[in-house]
Amino acid sequence: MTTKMSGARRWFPLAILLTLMFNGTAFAQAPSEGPSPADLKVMLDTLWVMMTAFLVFWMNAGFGCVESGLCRAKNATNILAKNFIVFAFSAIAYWIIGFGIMFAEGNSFLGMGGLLLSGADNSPATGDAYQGIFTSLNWTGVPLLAKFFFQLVFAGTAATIVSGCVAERIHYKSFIIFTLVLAGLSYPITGHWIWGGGWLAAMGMRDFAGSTVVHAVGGWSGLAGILILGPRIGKYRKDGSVQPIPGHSMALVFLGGLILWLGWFGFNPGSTMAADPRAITHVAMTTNLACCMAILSSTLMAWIMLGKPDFSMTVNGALAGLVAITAPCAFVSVTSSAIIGLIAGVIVVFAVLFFDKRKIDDPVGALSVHLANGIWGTLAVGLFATADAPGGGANGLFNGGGFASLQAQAIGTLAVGAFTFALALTAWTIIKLVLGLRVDPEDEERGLDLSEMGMEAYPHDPVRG
Amino acid sequence: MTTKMSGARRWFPLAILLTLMFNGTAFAQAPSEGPSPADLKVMLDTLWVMMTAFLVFWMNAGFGCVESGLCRAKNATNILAKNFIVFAFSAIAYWIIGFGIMFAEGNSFLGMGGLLLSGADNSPATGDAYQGIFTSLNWTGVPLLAKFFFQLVFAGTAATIVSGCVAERIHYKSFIIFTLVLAGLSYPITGHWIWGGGWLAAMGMRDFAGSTVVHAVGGWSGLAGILILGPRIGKYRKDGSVQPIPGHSMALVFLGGLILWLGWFGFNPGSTMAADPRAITHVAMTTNLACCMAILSSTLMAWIMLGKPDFSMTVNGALAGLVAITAPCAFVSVTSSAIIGLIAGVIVVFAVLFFDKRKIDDPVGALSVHLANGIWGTLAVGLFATADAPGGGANGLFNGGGFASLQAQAIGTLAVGAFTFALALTAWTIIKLVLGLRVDPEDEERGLDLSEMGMEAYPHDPVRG
Amino acid sequence: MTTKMSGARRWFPLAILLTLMFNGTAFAQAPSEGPSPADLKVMLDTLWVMMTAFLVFWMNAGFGCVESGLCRAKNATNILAKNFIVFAFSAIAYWIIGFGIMFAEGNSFLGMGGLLLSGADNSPATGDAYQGIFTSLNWTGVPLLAKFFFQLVFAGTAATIVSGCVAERIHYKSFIIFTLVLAGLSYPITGHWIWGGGWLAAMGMRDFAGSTVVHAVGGWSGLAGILILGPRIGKYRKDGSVQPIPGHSMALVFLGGLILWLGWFGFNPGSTMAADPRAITHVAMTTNLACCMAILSSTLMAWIMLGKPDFSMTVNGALAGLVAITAPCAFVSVTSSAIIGLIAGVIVVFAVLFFDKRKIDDPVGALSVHLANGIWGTLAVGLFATADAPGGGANGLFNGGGFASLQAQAIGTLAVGAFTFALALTAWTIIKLVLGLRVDPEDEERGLDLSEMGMEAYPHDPVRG
Amino acid sequence: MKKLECIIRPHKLEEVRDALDKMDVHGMTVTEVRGFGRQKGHTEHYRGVEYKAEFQPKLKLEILVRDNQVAETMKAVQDAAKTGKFGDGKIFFTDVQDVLRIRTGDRGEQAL
Amino acid sequence: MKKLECIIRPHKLEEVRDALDKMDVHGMTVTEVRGFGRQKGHTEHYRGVEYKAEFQPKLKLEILVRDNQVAETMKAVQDAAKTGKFGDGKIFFTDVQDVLRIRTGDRGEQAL
Amino acid sequence: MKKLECIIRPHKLEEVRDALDKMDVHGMTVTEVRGFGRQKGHTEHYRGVEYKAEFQPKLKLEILVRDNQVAETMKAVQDAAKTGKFGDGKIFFTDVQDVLRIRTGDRGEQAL
Ligand SMILES: Nc1ncnc2c1ncn2[C@@H]1O[C@H](COP(=O)(O)OP(=O)(O)O)[C@@H](O)[C@H]1O
Ligand SMILES: Nc1ncnc2c1ncn2[C@@H]1O[C@H](COP(=O)(O)OP(=O)(O)O)[C@@H](O)[C@H]1O
Ligand SMILES: Nc1ncnc2c1ncn2[C@@H]1O[C@H](COP(=O)(O)OP(=O)(O)O)[C@@H](O)[C@H]1O
Repeated sequence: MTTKMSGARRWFPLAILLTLMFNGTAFAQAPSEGPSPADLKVMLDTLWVMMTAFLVFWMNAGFGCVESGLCRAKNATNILAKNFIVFAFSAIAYWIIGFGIMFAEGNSFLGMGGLLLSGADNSPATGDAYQGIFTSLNWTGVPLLAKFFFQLVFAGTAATIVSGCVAERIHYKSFIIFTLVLAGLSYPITGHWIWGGGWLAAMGMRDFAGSTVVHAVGGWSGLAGILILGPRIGKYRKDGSVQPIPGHSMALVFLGGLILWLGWFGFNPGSTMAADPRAITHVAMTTNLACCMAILSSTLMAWIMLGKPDFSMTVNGALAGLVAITAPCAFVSVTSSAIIGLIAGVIVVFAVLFFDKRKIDDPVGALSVHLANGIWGTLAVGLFATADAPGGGANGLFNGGGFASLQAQAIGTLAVGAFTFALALTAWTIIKLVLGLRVDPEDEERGLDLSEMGMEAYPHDPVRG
Repeated sequence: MTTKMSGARRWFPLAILLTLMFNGTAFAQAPSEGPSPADLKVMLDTLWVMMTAFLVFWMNAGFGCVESGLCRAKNATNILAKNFIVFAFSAIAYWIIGFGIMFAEGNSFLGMGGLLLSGADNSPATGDAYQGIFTSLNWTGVPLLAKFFFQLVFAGTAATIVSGCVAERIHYKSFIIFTLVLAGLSYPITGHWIWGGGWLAAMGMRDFAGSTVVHAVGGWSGLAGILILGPRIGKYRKDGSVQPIPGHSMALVFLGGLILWLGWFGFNPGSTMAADPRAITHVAMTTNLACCMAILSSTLMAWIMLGKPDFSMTVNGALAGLVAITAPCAFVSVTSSAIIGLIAGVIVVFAVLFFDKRKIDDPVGALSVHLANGIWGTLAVGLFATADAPGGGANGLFNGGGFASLQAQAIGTLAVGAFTFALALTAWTIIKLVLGLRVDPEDEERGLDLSEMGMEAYPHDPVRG
Repeated sequence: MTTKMSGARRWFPLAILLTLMFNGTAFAQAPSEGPSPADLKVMLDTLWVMMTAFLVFWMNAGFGCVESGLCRAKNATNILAKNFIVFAFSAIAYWIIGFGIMFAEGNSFLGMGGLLLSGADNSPATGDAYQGIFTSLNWTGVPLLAKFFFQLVFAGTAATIVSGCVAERIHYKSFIIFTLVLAGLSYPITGHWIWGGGWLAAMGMRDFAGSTVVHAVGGWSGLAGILILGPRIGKYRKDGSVQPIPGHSMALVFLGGLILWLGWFGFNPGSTMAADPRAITHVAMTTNLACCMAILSSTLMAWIMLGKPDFSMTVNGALAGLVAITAPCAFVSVTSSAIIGLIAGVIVVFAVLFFDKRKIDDPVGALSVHLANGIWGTLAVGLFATADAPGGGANGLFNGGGFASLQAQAIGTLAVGAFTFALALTAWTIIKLVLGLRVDPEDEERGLDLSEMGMEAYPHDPVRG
Repeated sequence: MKKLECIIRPHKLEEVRDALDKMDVHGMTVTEVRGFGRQKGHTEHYRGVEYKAEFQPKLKLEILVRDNQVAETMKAVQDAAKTGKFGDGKIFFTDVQDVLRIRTGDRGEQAL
Repeated sequence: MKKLECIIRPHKLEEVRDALDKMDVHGMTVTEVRGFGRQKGHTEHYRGVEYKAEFQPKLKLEILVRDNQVAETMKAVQDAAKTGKFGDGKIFFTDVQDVLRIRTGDRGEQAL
Repeated sequence: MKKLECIIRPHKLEEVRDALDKMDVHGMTVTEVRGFGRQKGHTEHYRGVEYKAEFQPKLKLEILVRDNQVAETMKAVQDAAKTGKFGDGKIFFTDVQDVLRIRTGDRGEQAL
């Protein structure tokens, strides 16, 4: 407490701070002994939750790179801008109402309260010691803002998935409005059902890190958008055959793919929301192995079916494996994760071909990755779950648990899908009527960078000297 | 201690190591009980400090991407090289003299000692238990090298800001020399005033993570450089109107923007230099919210004023919000952070227009981001600070604290600005006289990649087969 | 245990979980007291190991960016795909047999057992308390899956190094097969000698984070591949002079360089495999300083010898410094690390010139970085090691330790080099006979993206509208 | 023989090529160019300043044809490339004195 | 009508265009090219080896003009593009037999 | 004077230039183009769909020569650029009416 210490970085001695936080229990100890084990655990869990949340935040860069890389240069600024801005708008919407709807006390269908994070809360107290309105998050012993921040980056992910589906033809402003609906309303409602203590949770549906809660929800919303928007000009020839529209940069796709893979080490292991050694290492292992196996199977499938090891399928395969293992990562054995990943890599290849055949024009393969494998991953819990895994709980079909778990997973998948799809269709339709959804054909051909953004992604240099 | 353990990775049993470090207190415990709570806290704090320092280090990539993306392809290698090399040179200068000047004992204006990290130091001891020459850092219980490493990545950031201001026209070698002056002398001196226990700290000025210490200092140094260098050829037409010189890659700008945003989760929350759950989550929250709000306001401002949602303004807005919240992040409420961010997004748009009108040619908007919002953020502490925030301390004007804090912030802003600007002007002038500063007009038109670096960023492929 | 808690994210109360893991010791404490210090240390160590493993994983992106940036656009998809897929295949091979060969009990030359991670193991128990087949890793108190995951990302790195050496002329499938041999067999065997308690470890050879184990091994394997493949068409003119083949993007090289630098903060400090404050900060410091010094010396060397500050040499210099400090980072003083880095930067420049003169066509400089400096770093331990450094152990030559350590390092370097080179030559030769190694000259000239991958990296946009 | 040069909008390439496919036109060579003419440049924005990007992206097609193909080729290209708005581009032709096919050494109309 | 082709230094484009603006020249088409000539190639460095990059970045302007505009246009371009150093480039012209404006179907000088 | 235009495979540039070096040819201008002709387009794959990329990357060389150099230049280029497979490209030439060297104002053959 000399003058030296009165500098800007002076910090309240930790003991006092902890006292304020933990109802004075710290004081019982002699200061020289440092924080109590319970305090230390809160610190550890908070560190883990925040560091993994940062990794999940980083996935925004991954989505932006993959999506812009798989689109044409004339739309690149637009897609990059969407991916940049979507997190900001989601964050604001989720802060204002989304988090409350998802996690505040309410009924089985909706949280009510928690606007702007208001309301009683004595986090990091856990279990019965917790007193506040976010009871559904009382299992993790971190401060409320850590809970919020971690959940926020997940909400942002769901919103980002949509931007790939509707790429290269949608009005910038219309997309932004939809983002607000998704992050503020749709995602929190179905999220409440599963993670917020709602009816699906009560029914026994399990989704560890969000194959359904995040990925399928993003996928269904995007599918609704695609159906209302229609395919890009030139994607399907008059004879009905597919005219591929190659993206402009495999370097961006590569980088984005690895950013997402890295981010998933936050997404899944971070969803323990506790620095639990056994659980986080198990989840990191299953996550990584499913991804590697899906790379193997998607690459081989493409190689065998097409004669060449299509790199965009390799990357889509990786993401497919990651999406599929997201729900089961803590509930299945390492071996099961390998199988889940292998199958995910096959699903993604067929899904891409299927959607193309159906003239559902999904420029970046978001449906094949997030929707198809979001569903697969959710059902995989019902098949492969084992009580021996760190997540515990009921066994799945293949481990002698019968159909109980699978049924809960299937109902959850359907219910969330139906609700999200219906809400998204409604929202897209209203936005279309009020603001318009699709840019003029001429603008689409010039590219959205000029028509919507007024700014090329790669302005020509020599022409301007 | 079998032969198996004598491998390269053999590790001193931790108990012994800790004994060496913490004066034997560990020995008092039975080894089976593991480390003491105090030891565990040191571990936790060190983990946090190092992981966040890595995130701040990563900002070098962000600056390089944003700056090169906003410049022309013919100068890209040069700008990338500057951003790569600047950290290496800063690190060496800061290791040799910078850190000592900033944090060693000395007087109110200058630390004296600590060359090459020499001098007494018993970190991680804190408070009164600390015995050594870096008393101004005795509030954080981490080893000296953690303190150094964390401060080093901040020094590197300040140096990097300048490279954007002087882009596309400065000699590579002249820039490198200036970097040494900035990281070895200028930044540490003013840093000493605020973070090293100097006169501004004594006066009550507060700058949590460096709106002034890092960002405004970088901005003032860059401004001096711009004034001496003059605008790039072609930036202003004969009639005085602005001829924009678009950068060559919005993909790089996007990626750089998100890298910086991610890095800021190290910059601000890491500045707690302790794994303090309440503080780090609060700071992460205010940091993120200010950024999101600034994205909102800068995008809307650009959209309304120009008819298009200029993406480069969106990214500059994000950075503006982050710079602005850097000083107040631990001292203000979440709501205040939203307001600070909103205003930052407006400031950055007007600042860009202002500097352009004044013919101050700042290719990447570094002044609008780092200088204008560095000042705004510093003053915002005096307006919005609240004793209830985890950083504690005096209330600001809007929370009934009167003008005391605001006055300290204003004096600090002015003093640091005046000193830094004068020193930078002097340094640039001397470098200009001795080495030359600006490349020949012909070289500027060919691009610095050929004239300075002898290497194109994107050599043409087909021409060489 | 209300309905709220039965949601998917319900988490076993930590106390129970820990009980399962740590043989019930947790139960001795009252639950309200939280985890024991020993438990907390396991948590901390696991956090550190996992977070640094994520950073090392991220290096895959860095290698992909650097390598593709230094190659031509017509081969970019191929190189990116190799870098993406190599980790997946290495991971599978390492999981199935590699990890067991490297760390399971066996003899001095080979681990036997541990297939698919099977076998007894009571990690995180350490030292004498450890009972299982991976005794050589009993010095780190983290769960087995953390040990595996951390070692896995290192194995992936070794495999990635090769992809740069053989770039722009090898069949995709042949490279993949070699990857399996390297990650499943070659790397684990020599790794067993040094890190798995084998004969080199017994002899006193030390390699903290893998200058030899990872980098030189990757380099020797790549050298064998280069010798069998021969130079790229056009690299050497008829008169024997070198025709440089510039890479296509310095932006990718820049980004990759910084990603690798960041990743090295996982690679080296993470190799403590424990959250040991003194050790991790020391290692981060030596790692960073060696890198900065190597940047300084390589840039100056290039500038003086060639008249221009060749940016690709700056990046190669950075990586050279990082590779060189990898073995000694925990065994040498900060000052020694500066010297080691300075020398590494000089070595890399001469090595590039040397390999070019010998017509050893290494497109990305992988030999100069990983092989030459892998050897240098390994020997540097024998020269600069000091018992005062956190890694402890014998002093090196310059600290009065005589030639003992240097001799062990030299023998280790030679033995690993000879074995790896011979095995790689054999493997490459067999693959060449069975599958073919080099693409047709015509395909090489069209680029591997069309001939091997069927997919351009940057498809032309305007031509397709 | 004549060399037709056609400046067209980039997204019209496919249609033009399909039109030529139906005729006896064996090949063409395409260059990305930037055009400047009556078509108003589009407005771009950059860091708060609005400016005219006067050069429009266009494609230049070079098509070697026999003298008697000139008229119908021009018509085919025009029909396919026309939108009726400023900036559709031009078609012009010059006299080509001889052509050689590198692969075979064929000369003149044989080489087309 | 004639087609003027001008090989110029990239950074001279703006000046050339301004010069043509003052004359009755309605448009032009610009291509990025690489030139090789008397101008010594610049030296580049790559991974320790110095080498000549013999091809210089240039711009090629193609300008269709009426016959009577040829002389003044050439002069205007020359004046604007000249630096007096090796590598300033060339202007040459060929005869254009006919021009068609895609938008309107105008032919000949009408189409310029 | 004549302007030779040569469409060649990109990797043949070096050889062609070396061949011209040995003759009295002072310079050339190179453009990246995409060609379409008898050469079958290569097959590319994209997200599960195989498709023909009909346009092949080619280089176009423009070489101004004196009338009496035409024959030997064509031969030199042909020899250097030939592989004998579809897609080797074409050489054709047109009449150039005048050339001006921007740097000096030289006209005609002086300006080459
Ligand atoms: N005089 C000219 N010389 C060469 N190219 C021209 C000329 N005039 C126009 N062009 C080319 O034709 C394109 C279209 O011309 P423009 O005048 O914009 O519209 P329109 O063809 O409808 O009259 C221009 O972008 C340019 O590439
Ligand atoms: N014979 C030629 N044929 C075609 N283009 C040429 C020829 N000679 C020169 N050029 C073009 O003109 C440019 C400038 O020519 P160069 O000989 O370097 O300088 P200068 O124009 O000053 O004589 C070259 O870069 C090339 O693009
Ligand atoms: N009629 C044409 N007009 C203009 N360019 C042509 C024409 N025919 C061919 N080309 C150019 O020549 C290249 C090679 O022609 P192609 O028919 O594929 O093979 P080849 O030259 O062996 O007959 C094409 O890619 C195209 O650039």
